[in-house]
Parts: sequence; C-alpha cells; structure tokens
Amino acid sequence: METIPLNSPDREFIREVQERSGQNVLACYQCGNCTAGCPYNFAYDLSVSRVMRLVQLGQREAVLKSHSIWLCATCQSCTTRCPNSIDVAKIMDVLRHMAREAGYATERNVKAFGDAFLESVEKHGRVYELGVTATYIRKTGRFWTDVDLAPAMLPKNKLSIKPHEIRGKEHVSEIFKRFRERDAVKENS
Amino acid sequence: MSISVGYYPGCSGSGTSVEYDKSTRAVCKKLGIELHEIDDWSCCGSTPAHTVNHTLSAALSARNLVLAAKQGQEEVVTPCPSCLANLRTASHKIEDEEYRPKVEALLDESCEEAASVASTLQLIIERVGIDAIKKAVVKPLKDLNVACYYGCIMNRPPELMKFDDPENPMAMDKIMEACGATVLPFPLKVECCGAAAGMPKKNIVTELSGRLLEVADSLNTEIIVTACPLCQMNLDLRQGQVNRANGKSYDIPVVYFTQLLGLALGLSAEEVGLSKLVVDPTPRLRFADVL
Amino acid sequence: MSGSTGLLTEGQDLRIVGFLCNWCSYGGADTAGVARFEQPTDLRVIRVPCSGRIDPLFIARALLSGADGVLVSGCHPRDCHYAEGNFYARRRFEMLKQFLSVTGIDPERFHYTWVSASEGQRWQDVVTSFTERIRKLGPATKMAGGTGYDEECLKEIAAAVSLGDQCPCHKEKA
Amino acid sequence: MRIGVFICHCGSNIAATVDCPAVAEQAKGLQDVVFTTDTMYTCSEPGQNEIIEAIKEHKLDGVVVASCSPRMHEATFRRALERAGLNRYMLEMANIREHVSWIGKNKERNTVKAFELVSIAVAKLRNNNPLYANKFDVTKRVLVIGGGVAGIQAALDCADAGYQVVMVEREQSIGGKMAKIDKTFPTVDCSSCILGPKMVDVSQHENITLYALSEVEKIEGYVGNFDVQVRKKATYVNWDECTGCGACMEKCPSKKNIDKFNEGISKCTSINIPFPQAIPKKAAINPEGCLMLQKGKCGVCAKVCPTKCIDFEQKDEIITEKVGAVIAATGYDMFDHSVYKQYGAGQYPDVITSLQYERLMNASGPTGGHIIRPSDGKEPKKVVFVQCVGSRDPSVGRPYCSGFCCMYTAKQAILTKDHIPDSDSYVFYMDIRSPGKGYDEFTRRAQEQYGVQYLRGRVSMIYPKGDRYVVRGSDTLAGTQVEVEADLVVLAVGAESAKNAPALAEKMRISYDNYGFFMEAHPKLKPVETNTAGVYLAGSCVGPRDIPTSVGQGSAAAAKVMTLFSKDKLESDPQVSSVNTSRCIGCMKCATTCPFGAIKEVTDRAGNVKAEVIETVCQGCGICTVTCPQGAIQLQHFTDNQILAEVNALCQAQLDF
Amino acid sequence: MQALAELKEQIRQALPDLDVVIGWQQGYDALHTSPLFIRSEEDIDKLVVNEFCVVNPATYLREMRGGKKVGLVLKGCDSRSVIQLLQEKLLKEEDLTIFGFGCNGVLNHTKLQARFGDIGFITSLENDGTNVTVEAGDKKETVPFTELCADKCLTCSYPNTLQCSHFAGEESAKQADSATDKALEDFEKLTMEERFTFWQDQMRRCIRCYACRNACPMCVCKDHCLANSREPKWLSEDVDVQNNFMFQLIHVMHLTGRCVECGECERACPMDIPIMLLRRKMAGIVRDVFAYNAGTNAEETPPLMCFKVEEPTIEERH
Repeated sequence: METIPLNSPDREFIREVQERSGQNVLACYQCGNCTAGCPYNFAYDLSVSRVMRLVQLGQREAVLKSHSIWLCATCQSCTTRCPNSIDVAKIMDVLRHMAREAGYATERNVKAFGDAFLESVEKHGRVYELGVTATYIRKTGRFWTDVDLAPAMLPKNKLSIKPHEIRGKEHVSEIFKRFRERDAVKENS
Repeated sequence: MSISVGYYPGCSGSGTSVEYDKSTRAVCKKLGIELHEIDDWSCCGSTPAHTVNHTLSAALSARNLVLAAKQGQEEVVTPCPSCLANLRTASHKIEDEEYRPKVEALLDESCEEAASVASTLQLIIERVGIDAIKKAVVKPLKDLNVACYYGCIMNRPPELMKFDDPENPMAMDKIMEACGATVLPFPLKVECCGAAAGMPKKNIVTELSGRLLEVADSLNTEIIVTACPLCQMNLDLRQGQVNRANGKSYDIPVVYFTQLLGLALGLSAEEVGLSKLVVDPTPRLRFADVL
Repeated sequence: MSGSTGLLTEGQDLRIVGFLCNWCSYGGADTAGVARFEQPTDLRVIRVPCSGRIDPLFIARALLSGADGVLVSGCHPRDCHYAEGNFYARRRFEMLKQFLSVTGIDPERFHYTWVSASEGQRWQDVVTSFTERIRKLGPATKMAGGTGYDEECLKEIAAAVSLGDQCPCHKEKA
Repeated sequence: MRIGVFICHCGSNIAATVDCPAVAEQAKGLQDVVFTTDTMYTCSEPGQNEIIEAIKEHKLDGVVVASCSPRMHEATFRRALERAGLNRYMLEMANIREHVSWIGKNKERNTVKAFELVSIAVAKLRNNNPLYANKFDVTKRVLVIGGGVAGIQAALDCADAGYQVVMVEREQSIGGKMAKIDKTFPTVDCSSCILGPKMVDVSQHENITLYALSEVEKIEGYVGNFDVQVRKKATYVNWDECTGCGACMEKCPSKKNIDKFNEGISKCTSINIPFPQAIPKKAAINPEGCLMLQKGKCGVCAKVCPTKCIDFEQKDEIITEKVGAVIAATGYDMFDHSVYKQYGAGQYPDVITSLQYERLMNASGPTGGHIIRPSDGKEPKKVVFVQCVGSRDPSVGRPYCSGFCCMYTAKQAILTKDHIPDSDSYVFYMDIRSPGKGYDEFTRRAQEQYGVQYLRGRVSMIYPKGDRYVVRGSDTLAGTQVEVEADLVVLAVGAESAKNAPALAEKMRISYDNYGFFMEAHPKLKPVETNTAGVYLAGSCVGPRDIPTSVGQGSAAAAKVMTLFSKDKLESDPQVSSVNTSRCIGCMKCATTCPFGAIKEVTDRAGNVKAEVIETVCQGCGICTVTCPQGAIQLQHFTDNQILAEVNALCQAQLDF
Repeated sequence: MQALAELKEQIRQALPDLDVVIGWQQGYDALHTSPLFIRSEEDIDKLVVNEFCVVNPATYLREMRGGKKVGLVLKGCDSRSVIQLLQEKLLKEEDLTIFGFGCNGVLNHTKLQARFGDIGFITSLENDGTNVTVEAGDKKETVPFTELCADKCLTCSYPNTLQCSHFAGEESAKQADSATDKALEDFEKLTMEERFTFWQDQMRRCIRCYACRNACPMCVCKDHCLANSREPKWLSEDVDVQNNFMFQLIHVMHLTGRCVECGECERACPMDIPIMLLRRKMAGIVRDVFAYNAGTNAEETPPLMCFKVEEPTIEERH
C-alpha cells in the first residue's frame, strides 16, 4: 500500500472543501457512523469515513479520483446520524463538484446520466424522460439500458412521446447560459 | 374548512408517476384542499443539478418559488420529496441575504418575494389532521397489512425538512391507520432504495431495493405504501429487475399513499390511477374488500 | 494618559474600559491569559463582583469622560454566580445600549456580552473583534466646552438671540 | 495616604514582556504613592517579607501588588498585609500577567498598559477602607443529600468524627446506582457484598438520621447556619412500626407496577420493598397503583400487616432541620436512549440499556441472575454491546465522555461469557478509555482471554430480522461497513445529571454547567468545594465518576466539613452591602431586587422606614447598589466611589476633581 | 363649563375629610395659572380648569409624605405620575382622593411666545379645541391647536384621569396625533456627530440649577439626590458640559421605566434646553422592549425591577 506523506498535506484542498461546504471537516472524529449507515457502501471503493479521513489529510487526488463520490445519492443517512452534525452528504456533493471541475469522472455513466438529465431541462424547461434515456444511450452507447422495462412501461402509457414544452423554457435555458458564463469554478457552493 | 395552496407537481407527475399526481389532486379535492398549479413551472433540477453546482440548483428551483409568489401563492406544496428537497434548499439559500444575490444573478430577477414549500403529506397531516381523515373515511382498508416506506429524503436532513421524526417517521403510518389499515412496523422506513442509480448503476438499485423488499416480505406485507416517485419506480417498475438480480420472485404491490387514502375516501380505482401500477394491487384490494 | 507617560515611542492605545464580573468573565480573561491567547493591548479591565454591580451610569461616565469604547461582560444568563445578577444587568445594559444613539455617542462603542470562566478562546475573540470595531470608529470625540458661559458660548448665545425664532433651540421645541 | 507599589517579575513570566522597573519608576509619580519597587517573585517568602518590611519601614497604609490575577494570589497578599498589621482590605492588585504579559508581545505597549492598570489600582486603593469581619456561631450538624456510595461514605466519615448527620434520600432505599450493579470492575467482586455493610452502618449509626423517600424542599441561611426543610413523602406505612416482614407484598393484588429498582424489566406490587437488602427495609405504597388509594376498595395489606402500620391517610410531612454544612451527593441519571430512534431503543424489547443488563445479570435481580431475552425468555448466544450511546455525541447534546462505560462494558462482556460459555460478544467502541489502576489490563483480558470481538466504530442502525436484530455498524480499522445479527443488544448509555439537579442547585445557590452537573469551586484545586460557603460536593453530581472516585470524594467532602466544624466561630465576609441610613429614603427597591432576601425593612427612631442588610445572608453581588437611586446602599470594597475612581483614573486623569 | 362646576361640587363634598386639595387658579394674567391649595370652602371657587393648567399638581406631593389626606385635581397625564408613585409604594392609596376630568390638551407658552413675540402682547385668546384664535397688538391670527400645544399632548394617549375617585364632566375623546414624537423623530434624522455637537452646545448653556429635577414628579430622592452627594460622588461641582450631561444621564437612567413623560422638566428649564428628547427616547425604548407604559397600572412591576429568564424582546448579544 501507498505511504501517505504527512509532510505535505494539500492545505488548499482542505480549505476549499471546508469553504465550499461550510462544514468543519476537523470536527470528524472518525467514529465511522457515516460508513455504518451508508446504503451505498457495498458499491464504494472508499468508505465515506475514509473519504472524510483523506480530506482531513489533504489527499486531493485520492479523494477526487474515488468512485464513491459519484455513487453517493445524497440519501442523507450520514448527515442525519453524524454525532458531530457534519453535513457529510454536502461534502460528498462538493467533492463531486470539485472532481467535475478538475476533469475527473471515474463513474462515467453517472456523470452521463446527470448531463443528459440537465440537457433535457435546459432544452425543454422540464424533464423529458424518454429524451433523457435517448441522450444517455447516445452518450454511453449502452443501448440495452432498461430495455427490459419497456414491456411493463409501454402499455401503461407512462412515457409521453413528446416533451412537455413550457412557455418559460427560454428563461430556464438562460439560467444555464448565465451559469456557464459566470466563472463557476471558484464559487462558494 | 378550505385550504388553498400553490401546487408543484414535478416532472415525474406527468410521466412515470402520473398516478401520484392524479391521486394527489383527487385526494386534496376530497379533503377540501384547493391546489393551484403554478403556471408555467419548470424542473427543480433534481439530483443532477445539485451534484453539478449548488447555485445552479437553487436558481432552477427558485424560479418556481418566485413564480408562485407572483401568482399570489405564499405556500407551495409538492408530492415529490426530491422536488421538495431542492425547493426547500433553494428557499433556505434565498433567505440568506448573502447567498441570495448569487441566485438572483443566475435567475436575473429578484428572489425577495418567494413562496415557502412543504410536502403534500405534511399539508395533509398538519392542516387537515388525522381526526378529519378518520371522519372522512367511507371505505375502510380493513384487513390490509401495509408497510409505509418514506424514502431517504422525505424527512432528512431534519434541520432542513423540519417534519416528522427523521429516523422513525409516522405521518403515513398515522394516515394509513386512520384509513383502517393494519400498519406493520417496517424498520427500513428511511433506508435508501437506490434512487436515480437505476439507469447508470442498476446493481445499486437491485441491491438496495432488494433489501427493502426482503424485509417487507418477511413482515408479510401485502402492500408497500410510498410517497416518493423514485422509490415507487424502483420498487414497482424495477421489481422484476430486482427479482432477476437476486433470484427472488417477490410480487408486492407498491402504491402511493394518496392512492390508498383516495380509495378509503371513496374514490374509484380509476380516479386514483390504479391501472398505472406495474405490480397489480387489485387482487389484494379485492380480497380485502376495498375494491 | 498613555501619551503623557512618555513610555511609548509610536502610536497610542485606544482607551477601552472593560467591566468584568469576577466569577465568569474575569476568570475567562484569566483563562485566555493562561492559554497565551494573544489580544490587542487597548483594553483595561475593572473587576467587579457581578455584572449586576455594573451601573449603566459607570458606562455612561466612561464614555462621557472620553473612553473610546466600553466592553462589559458577565456570566452567561442562567449561570450567574449570584443567581440573578446578569438578568437585571441584561435589562439595564440593553436600555443604555439603545439609548446611547440619542446622545450622539455611537452605540457601537458600547458592547455587552457573556463569557464564562472556561471560555478563554471566546474572550480572545470578543476582545479582538471589539477592539477592531473601536479602531475602525477611531478615537471618540470628547465632550468639551468647559464651564457654562465661556466667551465662546456667550458669543453663540448672542448669535442665537439675533436669530430669534430661527434659533435651533426654538426649532427643536416647535 | 501612604501607598506602596510592588511590581512582580514573576520570573520571566511578566518581565519578559513588561519593563517592570520602568513601571515601578513611573508609579512613583502617582498620588499618595510613597514607595515603589520591583521584585522577582512577590508571592514567594522573601517577596512577601519585602512587602511586610516596606509597610513597617515606610509606614504604608495601603499596598498595590502588580502581578498575577487576584483570583490566584489575592488571599496570599492579604495575609501578608495582616502579618504586617494592616487591614487585609487595604490591598489592591493589578493583573499584569494574565491580562498583560501573557496576551501581548509588544513590550512598549505592555509596559504602558501595566502602568495604567497600576494607576487604576492606586486610584481605587485611595478610596478603600479597612473592613472587619463579624463572628458568628456554627451549627455542627451536616446535611448529606443523596444516599449513593458517595453520600454514604461522606455521612459515615462525618458521623464517625462525632458530628450529627442528616441524610436525605429521594428513593425508598439508599444505595444509589451501586446497589443495582451486579459486580464491579476491574476486580469483579460483588457490588452488594461491599456496599451492603456500609448501608447497614448508616442505618445503625447513632449520629445519622436518615430520611428516605424524601427531598430537600428549601435551604435558607448561610454557612454554619442553614435552615433546611425536608419533604418526607407519604409512604402510607408507619415506618416506626413497619418491620419489613414483607407480608403485605405477598398479598397485594396490584402486581403490575413498573419496578423502578429493576429498571422496568419486571413488575412489582403496589406496596413494595424495592430489594431484600434495602435500607431502610420498610414498605411503601405507590399511590398510583394502589387500589385502595385509587378506587377506595382493597385494604388487603392493612388486614395482613402484623404490626398494623398501614395508614392510607398519611400525608407528606415537612421537617425542619438546622445544619451548618451541606454535602450534595445526588449522583447521576442514565441518558434517555430512546432519542436514538435508529437503534429502536424503547421499541424493540431486546435492545436494552446497560443498567437493565446489570439487573438481568444480578443474582438478586428478577431473573435470579440468568441472562435471558426480555422478549421470549431465551438465552442469547450473540450479544452486541454498543458504546457511547449518549456520550461523546454533540448532536444529542452530550459531547462529554461518561468515563466509566468502557469499563463496565468490558465487565459485562466478560460476565456474559461466564454466564453463557457458548456465547459470542461484540463491542462497538470509538476509543477505549481505561486509565485507572488495573483498568486497561481488564479490557485487554476481555479481548485476549474471553475473546470478546471489539469493533472500532459506531453503530448506525439496528433493525429486527426474524427474531434477531441486524446491527449495522462500521469497523473503521477494517475501513468498511460490518453487520452482525444479534440476539440481544446492550446499549452502553452514558451518564447525565440527575433530574432536578438544576432546581436543587438553585436551592443551594451553587452553579451548574450546561448539562446540569454542579460546578466545583475550582476544577483542580477545589474539587469538592463550591462557590457557596458551607456547600460541598461528592460523586457524580459533579460529572460522571466511577466508584473509587466517588468514595474518595465522599471522604474528601467529609474532611472539608470537619475542617469547617473544627472552629467554634466563623467570620463573615465583610465585602457585603451596607446602608447609609441618612441617605436611605426607605423605598425598599433594593429589597425587591436582592436575590438572597438579605435586605429587611426597619424603622428608625424617628419612625422612618429604612433598609437594613443582614450581613451573613448578603452574598456581595451589588445588585442593590445599582438599584438604589440615592446611592444609599453601597457594596463594601466595590463602592460607587471606588469604581468611579477607577473609571476616572483611566478616562480623565487630567480632569482630576 | 360643565366639568368645572361638577369638580367644584365634588371637592365641596369631599373637603371635610381632606387636609388639602391641590388644583389650579388663575395666575398673574389670563394666560397663566398657578397652583391652588384648597383648605377651606371659600378657596373652592378659585379653581380653574383650562388649557393653561400646565403644572402637574402631583409634583407637590413630594413635600407631603406621611399621613396627610390629600385631594388632587389631575389631568390624565398628571395622574400617571401618581399611579407610578403608588406602584412604587411611595404613596398610600388611602391618603389620596383624585378628582379627574377629560383634558383636551394644554398650551405651550414657549410656542406662543415664539409665534407672537411676547406673551405680554396677547390681549385675548380663544380656544375651540381645534383652533386657537389669538389677538396680539393689532394682529389677529387663528392657528391650529396642534401648533401651539405642549408636545406631550400630540402623543398623549391618556387624556382622561386614570384611577380617580371622582370624575367630572364628559370623557375626552382626544386621540394621539401620532404615535411617535415629531421632535424626537426630527432629531434622530441628525447624524451621530450632529447629535453629539447639539448636546455639547446645549450642555454648555446648562446652568445646573436643577429646576428640571425639582419639577419632576418622579424625583423622590429629595435631599438625597445623587447629584449633590459626596458619598457616593458622581458629579463634581464644576458646571461643565461633561458634568452637566452626566447629570441628565443620571436623571434619565433613574427614570427608566418610571418617567411618565409629563414634560415638567423641560418646561421648568430656564434655558429652554430640550431635555425631553432624552426622556422620550428612553420611554420609547421601554415601550418597545418591555411593552410597558409607566404610570398606567399600579399593580405592575417596573421593568428594571424584574426580569425574565428568557428575554424574547432583547436580542442576544454575542
């Protein structure tokens, strides 16, 4: 295993995580409660409490390259049960922002799904579910995604064939436009 | 008693959870709640938005709260916990005088006047009340063993949601009891179902939803009652996927609490959109003399 | 006074008077000292047994006499060594705090707070932020003008009389 | 006035950042100052002698010492003044260490500041007056509140020293938490075997009066002279006659009362003696469960009682006692674990507290010492212990470590293996806190010899699965989630302050911390004293303590009481308020705001109403001085003139009037 | 006037049981009244009640503590000072008989003077409640009452005597013209520096005659006022701005929660220093923070003589 050099922690990284999340990562005393309650732990490469520990140690690379931060679904178990009232889910969110900004996306499909979703919102103002699926498949090439659900779905008439366009869709797309124009990178989320 | 509030159906209400939207509107009408759908509402951004940027997420949500205020609504309710979480977070952010300008910059309009937001579940519990529901029940759900599943974000984090107990919520349990059902002590009320991972990481959903179905099944649950479109979809639509992945053959109907409540209040199966469910609940409901 | 001692080669401390209760806040200041929490040097502390002993008029006297700031601290409400002293004090201080503005003395120059004997860190924060606040405000203007009818005053009265009912005192009254 | 000023270097503590000789030189210019010097250690023997000699040589009638905090050495220097024949209140101190040298590095500024603090002290001293203490008698009886092991020890020590002791116990029997415990760590000796004899001593000691099922209603007065009111709750049994035979318990038809002594894991009769070794061994009726008292029908106990001591008409009784000192040993309560909804505490029958588990293991407990599951009476084979439930958890308002849970959990795990040899125990812990004699060896023994599986991490949730419970926690050493299916889960609940502790603190006029634990006068140097003279503390009412510490504190508090009682007369603090009757207009506003009822209304010879201070009751807060519009009532040593002199010295030296 | 006749009759009835009744009589001209001490029947007819009855008769009570039975003719505002003293148990209710009536406001001589040059020139004055018609020299002018009345009347909410034993005539329906004091509002538009300079200038004019204190019905310390005391010594004998202002602050602090805003202090000031600004400000704060109006209920406790453990209206100071 790798030795973590303690002489050169990335203090800027620790500071950025703290500032963007508004959480004091030093308040974590590593009780492991977040890991204990995390439903996604089985799919993680780093348990939540280890993500917290590595943040405390200023290990930017190890944290931002982890799969865990992409798999977290913000279910709030960790936040709700943290004895030190740290909003762990928010820290996971912030780490994901930072990973995105740094160009890491270790879970390509998760990112692709999110992107597809937001593209749909930007275009129509509301989510067009069939459109999301189509975009997602285009982005990932995973043609067989959920095709097994079709027999159950189609007769129920649940997926509309056309997107729900709204009058204010321009307003919504402008929100995205302004967001991209603004230098969002150093923004205190 | 007349209650009048703004209504935010959320995108899934016109797609995968059309029956939730339908039954919510029908139940509210029955209970004397006037829902005024926000004209020209847009998507709250859901999970993808806040995983990209918190201000973007707040702006997408805030647009609706500002719109509602302009349309004269001080309070907005939404059936979807995911929308609720986003709208509520946005609401907090635009109350913060330091944060508000950031949101306003994206939105290009003032957020000073914005509606507050709550879930329809909270509205029904707090403003209609259990006693009134009991009185309004015409078709008790006798002999029906239900497990109420709230999902992970209906009550959490408690600092934001400020509704019900974050670990052992009872709102739906009480409503179902008021409807005459036998409510099982479902221990995984707030465990995550796998959320939006269905498409990109199916194994997560099959694992997590699998656990929920397993525990529900061990309690001899006849029907799982939910309040979240995503939970419902994972447990109902994907129940087949879950079964295939885990080598099981569960066949547990998963319905929205508004659907069962609606039936108890005397609405028809059509009015609460029962036919939209994948795992068909009608045999059990017939057996229990609800249909 | 600090200027007159001739000990200081450059700059002057501001005149900040502290009134601290013996049991909590004075102890808190001691705790900060024991922990070597560095603080600005402008504050001079007067020790009293209880915040209930601090007459708001002491604060008024200090501010009128040219203090640049007055910082008052007692035990946290409910924790008073004498059970109720800080409850009375809180009401008295609040009255003074809100009143000061009408006298033309900036209410920002007076701050009251609660610090316990264990809160050395908090004491450091309180002193530092209050001193910074006073430094921003700068030295206080001292009410001056000596005895009643000095020459200047007589001149002003003569001028005021010539103004007739345009005189500010009339304006104020009418 | 002739004032001497002494500037202390405190080695380099002060001198490193304050120019002490310059301050001493500058102080020569202050009004009335006739002598100044700077010394290395003013508080040392030679330093004090220097003060004494200077007083004599320069005929000083007032002294200013600029050194450390007066909270540190005021008493030291006051004694030095007295040795030189000066009144102790002719001393003023300038705190140039904690408030100057230790908090600033700029020597120039520090020196100016130190000088200004000295000039404030001189200005005040010029307004000081000699003050003299009054002498008053001491009532040599002591009140001990709480009959747990700390209170028992304190009571026995005082009684053995020949002093009368009044012990007040809230519950029906003394013994406290220790009486409920099965065995004690790390020796694993039987709790009731070591506590029992002490309890018996209390009941048989001729110097101890015991009021059980009683609470302190009111405490008035002051050190040496407290008037205490004790509420003896109605027991509906005449205890003078009751022999504790238990015949009533056998016949009582109301058997569904929650058994408080057994922590609610069993039921008891309405008329009950909590446990066989109870002291006093007397029966009492729980009025809520009693058919006679609730419905007016039954009276079986009265019929079967051989001494006819049942009295359904009995009422609460208020008893007045005079004492000279009070020892509070009110102990602690267990944290209410039901706030951890994710553990299903209070919801799942087999998720129990550690104290309930003690009762299950105890040979005199409801199961006769057999460990069984409350739900189905089966013997558990897998027992999970969860530590830090209500400890080290800021989110439930309990950030502190309860101190003894690590140890009792290790003990319970060991005993579990002794009781059920084919069982497995798991302990979820965060850190093992075992810094006592033989303590760490004990926790190691649990792991090495008894094979208890220790897992470093908290538990996130517990939920039932079949007739077992899934415990989902983490093992941070392994770095991941762990799950174990348990038959029984024991929550190692932490300690919190006793219910109503703050209310009792207010009766005793002592302070308490945010958690309701009583505050000692000094956490290190005065651990059993309080800031109210004559009130002492022992045991867990100050914070969680284990048995040896509690016993030690009981003895320590007793020693303090004996020191107090070694004098026949006490001196009152003269730093109290005093009324200038010629200024007083008798509006009595001072009496309205006085928190201690220390001001009474008197009529002077001319028939005018005046206020008068009861010196022994006055605590010296000075609220009255601020209340009085005429300035007629002045707190001595902190008079308006003294404080104004300080303000003026600081703000308007040039406007001296 | 109906009320006056009734008042006289009520006093006539009550007089045998009273040592003295204090009211007003015509002063040295038609525009002034002076205090009237009714000790016998023939004094009663001297009583007047009009818009010049400015002085608060209760001020004289200070000199009369101890057993005397006193009757008082009081305006609404005056009665508040009596209630406040009753509340502080500095008066005994059984010693007092209060004769009340409905007051429609009193005129302010300084304002009259400012408007018409000198009061001496005024030859006639008629007041119909809303307008005042004044003849001065050859001028005749009609001015709204609100422009000439005492400032306190503009914000008065208690035109009818409170807690009186007898009430004469009809109740006054007069209502406060505004909730906040105009002069104070205007003053508070000044910057902090301007206010400071203002008081510095005003205090330079103060001659420390203590007329303000002596006129104050709430100053109960009498000979024991802090201002003249050596033990404790709060003020020097120097008449300088600092000491002058300090005295005002002492007065204000000692009146916190007690001041009934009768305005006597300012009226008594020979230098016309607007010291009511300070008192009104403090009374306003007491109203804001404690919802307390001094002298309106003898059963209440003044706000600085009590406390709440949680003070919902006081911002927590960190």
